[in-house]
Amino acid sequence: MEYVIIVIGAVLIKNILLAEYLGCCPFMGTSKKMNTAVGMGLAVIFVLTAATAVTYPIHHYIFTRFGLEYLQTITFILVIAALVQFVEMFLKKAIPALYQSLGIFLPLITTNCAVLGVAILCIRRDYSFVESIVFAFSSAAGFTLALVLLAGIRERLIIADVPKPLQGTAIGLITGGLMALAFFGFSGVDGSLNALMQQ
Amino acid sequence: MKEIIQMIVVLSLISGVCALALSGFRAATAERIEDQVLQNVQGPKVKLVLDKAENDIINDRKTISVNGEDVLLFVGKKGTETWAIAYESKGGGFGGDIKVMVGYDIGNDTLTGIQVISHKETPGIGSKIAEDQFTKSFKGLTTSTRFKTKPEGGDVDAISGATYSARGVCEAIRNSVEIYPQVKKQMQAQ
Amino acid sequence: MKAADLTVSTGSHWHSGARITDFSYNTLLALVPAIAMGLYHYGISAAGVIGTAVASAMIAEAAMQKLLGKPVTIADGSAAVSGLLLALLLPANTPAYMVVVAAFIGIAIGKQCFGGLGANPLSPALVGWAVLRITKPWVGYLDFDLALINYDLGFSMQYPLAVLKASGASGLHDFNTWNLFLGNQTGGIGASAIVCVLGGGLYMVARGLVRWEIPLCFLLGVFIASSLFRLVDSAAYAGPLFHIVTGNVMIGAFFLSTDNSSAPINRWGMVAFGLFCGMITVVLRVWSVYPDGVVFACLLMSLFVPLLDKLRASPIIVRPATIQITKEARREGASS
Amino acid sequence: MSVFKEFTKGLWQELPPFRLVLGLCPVLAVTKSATNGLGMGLAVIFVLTWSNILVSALRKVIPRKVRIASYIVIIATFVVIVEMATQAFFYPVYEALGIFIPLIVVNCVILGRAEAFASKNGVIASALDGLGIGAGFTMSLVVLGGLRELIGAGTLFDVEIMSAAYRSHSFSFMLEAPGAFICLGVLLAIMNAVSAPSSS
Repeated sequence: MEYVIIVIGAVLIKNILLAEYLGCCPFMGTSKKMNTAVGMGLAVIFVLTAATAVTYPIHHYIFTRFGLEYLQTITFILVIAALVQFVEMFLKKAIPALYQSLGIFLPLITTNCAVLGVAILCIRRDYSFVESIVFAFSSAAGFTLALVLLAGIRERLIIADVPKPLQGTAIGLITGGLMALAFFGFSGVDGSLNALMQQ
Repeated sequence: MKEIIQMIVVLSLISGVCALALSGFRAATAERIEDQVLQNVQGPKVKLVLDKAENDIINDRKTISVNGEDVLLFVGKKGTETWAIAYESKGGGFGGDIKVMVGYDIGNDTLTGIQVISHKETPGIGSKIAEDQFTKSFKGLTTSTRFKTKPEGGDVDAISGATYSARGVCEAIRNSVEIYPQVKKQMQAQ
Repeated sequence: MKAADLTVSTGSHWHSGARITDFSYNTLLALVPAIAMGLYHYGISAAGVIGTAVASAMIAEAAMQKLLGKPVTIADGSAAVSGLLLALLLPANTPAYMVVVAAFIGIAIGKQCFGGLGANPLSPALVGWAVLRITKPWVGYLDFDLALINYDLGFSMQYPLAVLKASGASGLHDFNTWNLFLGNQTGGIGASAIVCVLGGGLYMVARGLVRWEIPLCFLLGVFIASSLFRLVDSAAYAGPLFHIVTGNVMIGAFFLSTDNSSAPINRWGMVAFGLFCGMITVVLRVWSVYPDGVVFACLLMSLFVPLLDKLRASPIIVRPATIQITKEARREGASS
Repeated sequence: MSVFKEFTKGLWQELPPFRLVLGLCPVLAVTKSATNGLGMGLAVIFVLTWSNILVSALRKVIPRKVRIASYIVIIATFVVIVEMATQAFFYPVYEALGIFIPLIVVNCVILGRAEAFASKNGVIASALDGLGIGAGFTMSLVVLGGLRELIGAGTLFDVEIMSAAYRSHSFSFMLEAPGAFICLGVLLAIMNAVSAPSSS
């Protein structure tokens, strides 16, 4: 049940993109076409979960033990970059079909702040290992959901008469704002579920 | 081959120099950072717990060892005389550990107050443990009080809907009271 | 194929500018009974809110179109409809500045930025309302119990959904379902006039201006979700009939969720859209911080409309890459 | 003249995040107040300038294949220094900016300048480029933060600007996430409209 609350929280209530502002660049950059959005979303789910699974033990078994917490940022980003390289090589060799569809997004993910952001959030929120993995996966799923919804809307805007200054990123941001507005409807749901569980 | 060696050497050199620079900077700022965290995170709470102290509580802190564990002790003074002490302890809440700062008047062994330093309870429900209405009820209780909620057979009023969270606070206080005699003894020995 | 005859019946109303006017004015006509009941209950201040909302929505539309160098089309009545729907959701004495801000943001940001009528992904009226709802210092004015404190209309002056939120289904014995259905409840100016809204909605359906699938499935969704909750614990959760005759469900089913450009265009899309709107409404009523979830449910499901339209290939939407953007094509695509 | 140009281009022609559309996350996240925007901007100026200087100085030594990794190490080092410095000397700023200080490391503006400019130009030009782009970034953050703070809370740099009546009924929508997205979108559109002839 507490995992359900983490999932609902990360996908609907505190959506990583629409409420925590993580991963806005790819949100704008890869939401023009549905195919791109789906590809980016899947790649993020994959890398984000894997990255958290790697950075969590590094922090809890090496850094806290030797008092090296200040190296968190620099190590995490290097680990993520290396992980992305590794995933890329592995996919190329092992699952070429998947590489074909995800490959081009992988290099972009290193600088997707959602990946590093979630890895750091897991540490700051004191999650356990399983909680971290659940949180990472559902954050990435929430990112993908938002990205796909935005792509759906932006594909339609191609045939709409959007005023010239607003075309491109501007209307993308405004649409993102309206999406964030709609997601506000879920506020309080996590609290109610938590209360249900406490009874 | 030469290229690979160059790559490795350059990358290692850069990383090495950066790591060195960072640990140097870390050494230079560590003390100040610790001080800032105390001032900004625990400081305000400690000042509430030891509200009648006249000294600079954060500066007059000391570390003592109880049962092999370090305890960070804040000392409140009236004039030059030590009036009260406060230290942190924790208990298990509903969402995770609840950290509580408990203050003791060492003259008559009563609680000068408690403050919740950090918790992960449900906002709006369990989070009520951090509100004044709940924390004030501990002020002035003696250390011999049964720090359990009433349904558990203790003396503390629980909060409706936040039973677990209130129990967590009580547990933290029990843990704190348990080592209080030793802390007090060490304090007076110094 | 089914999809084919679907477009035959809706197409004739969505294709030309003249028919947009038709749609708007018929909507205004259908809402007259609800407006009348609102005026009867709340008097001059309700008229003030409605007037302010309609006027500022039309001014916002005209101003944005002037600014963007487009022909001004406020005569088609679509901005007036948005303004009116917004007003009908608000308490009778909402401060004018709130109404103006909501109408301006709804029309300017929610509609004109996207290219005007038909291109907006969300309904302008709902965007405006939601903006007010999340602006914390203003929320007090949207709380019906506080806002309508000076009225005594001869029935319980407590907002039924607020009572449900505060004390569960056991606190509802003051409310009589039939009375609630007749509109004897506090709430939005027009939204609470349940029977009038239903009548207007049926008129729209009968005229073929609103497809029956969305309203029916919306109510069905509310029914299903609230029945499920009821099964779990009948003391805590209200029954389906209570949910259907309170708050914004009726106006949501017939007027809010059926906004032309933010609802799906084929039958299965409409069915899924309606069902989910209804079910999310109940979930939000039960678990979210808001007493009523209709507006947010409609907004959320509108985001899914482009995906729902992919459920079955639609004869109206053509792949963007291959489309010739002629005037007709744009209008077809836009109104879908 | 050309040196001056390296600095000023960041203030309009290549003003991030508006022109380059890079580094949006901190722009949205930390602009609840002008003060936060300024703090974030100064941190970015520091990291951007120093990483540009170092990347430019080492540009002939670093092999092409490991250049991105080297840039990341260099940038991350300065980010950690900023992180520790804010924690030690400006603790309230550190708390307000939260995880967005470590996230400067993945701010595309910085890696983008290292790759696109500093790796190809001299040290002085790179330093000026960093200062200019950083100043532009800061300016954007302060403008957006100021606008949101003024409308959303009625204050500016925590100074009470609007009347008390306004402050108690402020339009706090601007401080919420939807307000952030919409505000940035509208500002971007206004900028596009103002410079319509020169933009592509």
